[in-house]
Amino acid sequence: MKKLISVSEAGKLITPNASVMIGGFLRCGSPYRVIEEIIKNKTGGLTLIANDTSFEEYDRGKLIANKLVKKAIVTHIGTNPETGRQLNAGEIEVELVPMGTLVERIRCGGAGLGGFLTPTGKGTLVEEGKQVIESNGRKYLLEKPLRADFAIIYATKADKFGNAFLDGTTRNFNTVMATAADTVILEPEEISDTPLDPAQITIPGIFVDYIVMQEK
Amino acid sequence: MKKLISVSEAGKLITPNASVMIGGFLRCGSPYRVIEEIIKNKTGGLTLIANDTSFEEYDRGKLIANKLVKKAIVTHIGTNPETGRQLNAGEIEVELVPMGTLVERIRCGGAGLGGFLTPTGKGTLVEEGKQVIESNGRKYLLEKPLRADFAIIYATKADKFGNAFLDGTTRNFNTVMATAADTVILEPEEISDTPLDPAQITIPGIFVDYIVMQEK
Amino acid sequence: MELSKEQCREIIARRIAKEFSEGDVITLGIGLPTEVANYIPHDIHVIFQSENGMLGVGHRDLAAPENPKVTNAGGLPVTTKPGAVFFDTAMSFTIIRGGHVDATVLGALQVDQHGNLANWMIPGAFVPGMGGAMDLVVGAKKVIIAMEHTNKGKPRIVKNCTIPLTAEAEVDMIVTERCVLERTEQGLLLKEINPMFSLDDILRSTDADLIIPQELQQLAG
Amino acid sequence: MELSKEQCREIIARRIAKEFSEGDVITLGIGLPTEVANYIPHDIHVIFQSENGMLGVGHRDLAAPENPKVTNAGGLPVTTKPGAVFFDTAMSFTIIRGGHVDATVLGALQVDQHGNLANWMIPGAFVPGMGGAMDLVVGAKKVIIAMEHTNKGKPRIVKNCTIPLTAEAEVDMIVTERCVLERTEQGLLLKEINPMFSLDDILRSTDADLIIPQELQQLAG
Repeated sequence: MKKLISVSEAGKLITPNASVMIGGFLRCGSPYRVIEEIIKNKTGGLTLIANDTSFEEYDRGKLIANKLVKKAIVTHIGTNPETGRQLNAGEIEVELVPMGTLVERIRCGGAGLGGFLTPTGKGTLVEEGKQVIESNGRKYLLEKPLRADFAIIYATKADKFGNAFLDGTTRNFNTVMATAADTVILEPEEISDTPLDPAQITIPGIFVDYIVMQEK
Repeated sequence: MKKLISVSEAGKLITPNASVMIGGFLRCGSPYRVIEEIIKNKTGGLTLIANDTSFEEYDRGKLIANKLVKKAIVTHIGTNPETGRQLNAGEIEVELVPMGTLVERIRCGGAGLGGFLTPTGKGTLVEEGKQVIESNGRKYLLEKPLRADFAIIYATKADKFGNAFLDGTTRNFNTVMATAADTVILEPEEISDTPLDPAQITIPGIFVDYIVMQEK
Repeated sequence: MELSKEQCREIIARRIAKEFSEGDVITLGIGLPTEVANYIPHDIHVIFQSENGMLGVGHRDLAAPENPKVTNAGGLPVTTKPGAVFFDTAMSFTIIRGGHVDATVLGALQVDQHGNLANWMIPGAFVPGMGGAMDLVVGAKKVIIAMEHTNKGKPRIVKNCTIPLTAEAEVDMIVTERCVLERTEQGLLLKEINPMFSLDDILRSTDADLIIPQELQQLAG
Repeated sequence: MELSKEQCREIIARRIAKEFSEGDVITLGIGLPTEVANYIPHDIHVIFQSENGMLGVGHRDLAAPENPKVTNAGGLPVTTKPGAVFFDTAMSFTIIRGGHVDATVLGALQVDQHGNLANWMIPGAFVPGMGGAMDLVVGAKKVIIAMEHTNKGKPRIVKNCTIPLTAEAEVDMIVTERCVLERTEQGLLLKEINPMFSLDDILRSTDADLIIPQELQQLAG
């Protein structure tokens, strides 16, 4: 059985200056309850790893609006004008990564691999500072694995073993992030008293360290 | 809608000297009906890519017993004594690959990546002829992607879009192989008239070229 | 000849919608490319892929809850078509980069005669990020650019891109309100021309070298 | 002192079964390592991983059909424990190589004092293949070797492996019917000794340099 904790306990786990992966694609499949606690605790200096910085008034986008993020490693910041403003003002560092490369770097970090060769970004600014390796007559960029101190993961439904089912397009980055952080916090919408069907699990519970209890 | 074909038509698709990925882990999740046709047609000179050469009297193991395999790229041949006998007699070539590396090479081939860095095999015979690349202070082998002309894939249940559900431990190599061959033939136990639930699909139908009809 | 922005977009979207065959897997970029979906002939069944993690994207779902579980890459709620599949973003880019997408339609800032594409950043301006565009352009079997022919009169189809690239030599086709260009081994071929424009109009508003065939086809729409 | 093969195996399996903590994820190799599962204390809940693609492996399933859908890595039908999960082999090795397995128990042909392991081939003999062993040894947080102390009197614990390696410097612990050895920065530490054997018995049947502590603990069983 995994450790069931309150959202307030979950928020306290996150330490200042930590790197934090947060699942979600814009608002879809985005955890938000632990984020509210981080904001309440004013836990700052964070490195945010996510698909995007969402919107100013939602989920991880609020971390930006509350100036708790020192650096964002993302594919897109266009939907959150505050990220752009802080970037212009030199208040935040932003590393833009192609989406397929970002998700693969995280998978790589979770899968114990040392890197991968991708054709994406070849001949573009993304190539800068990277090793170019030829394989079977085609040139590829060597991209490195990405891991984090924490991952905050959304689930539609979880059981007490931490096994999680994610419906619709909520899976997005949640699945790979669950494998690539030292401490993984699952934020399910619903917790089932009975185990989920073994053939219908999106994220195996062994990746999960803590399950955030449902709101009363 | 995918092309529904008879098992006899499916067998005829496989050409002599082709490379063929066949799903399954020993007997579990192993397609066998198309294989019977390949044997009937005596389609030989094949390169078999699979987890193992199964057993002499079952599924892909029979391809070996019928001397239709020129080369096997597998992780294990111990359960099929005929593979060992042909190897000793110089009648077959066997490339042994660590399991995690084999499945990742196939995924890599299906995912348009040029290779990956793995710590597996470092300092062993598996290292021979491979580039060693240092990344974040650790040494890794550069492993290359693997693709095939054909993949023969097991499914527990499929719909007419080619979407497939694989129950229990039948998923094994079937999922990645479906992404990494020029022509993918799905051999489901059951074909559903209604579409499968979008959240419970193991292999998306877009990877599938042909669905083998059920036996009468 | 003056066309409104809406007219331009419709001409472009209608034309691109004719490029697809039964069963094609297609990923559309946001903005103008999204509109292509509205003009696909009813007898052709294509499968729309959404990079966040879905195949079989249907229409905008107007009955969706406030925080929907099924969205497109723009975050908007969508319906699912029969045969739809959900997966994670890693699988989504296995599909995209692995060559399992038959065609992608994307906008552009500049395209050059070598097939180079620039559509993600203008130096000095705010850069929202490349999202999945770099992977899409590299991975899709056919890359179709949907854009207005010029940027307020300034050519966008050029000899060599002058702003940072999204990908090298990956563009296969360019569709504007004025013409259809196809990239061939010899260079950019002028395939079709909108009869509202003269050949001279096209040449004056294009910086790239074009191959002009003997007989020009009329832009299909 | 003569122990039967069965007695040796039981001593080894019983001892290794004491190494685990509540919630540990464990992958057992085939053969002797599999027997460890029979001796896990009833108050400790561990999760067995099977490299073909399963977490929560239960017992041998004697009621399974001829061609079962739930098998272990040896192809034998097994039951599932509550909380079990099925996945593909790619995910299985994400788990294994990614360091998500707390411990693996494997057999060996030779282990040396540097933690090098040889368990997949003897030159000149038939080589069945490494299966998942190379990934397991590199990926698992703790690598425990379960083997009889000697091969018909010939030492298996040596200064330097003389047959091809499975992995370099990955072994953490060796459990035989005679003793328990732990790999430390200083070398192989003799942690526990089976009182049926003398220290001299151990030293004579071991080729590696051993660190002998002042007080030897008795092999737990």
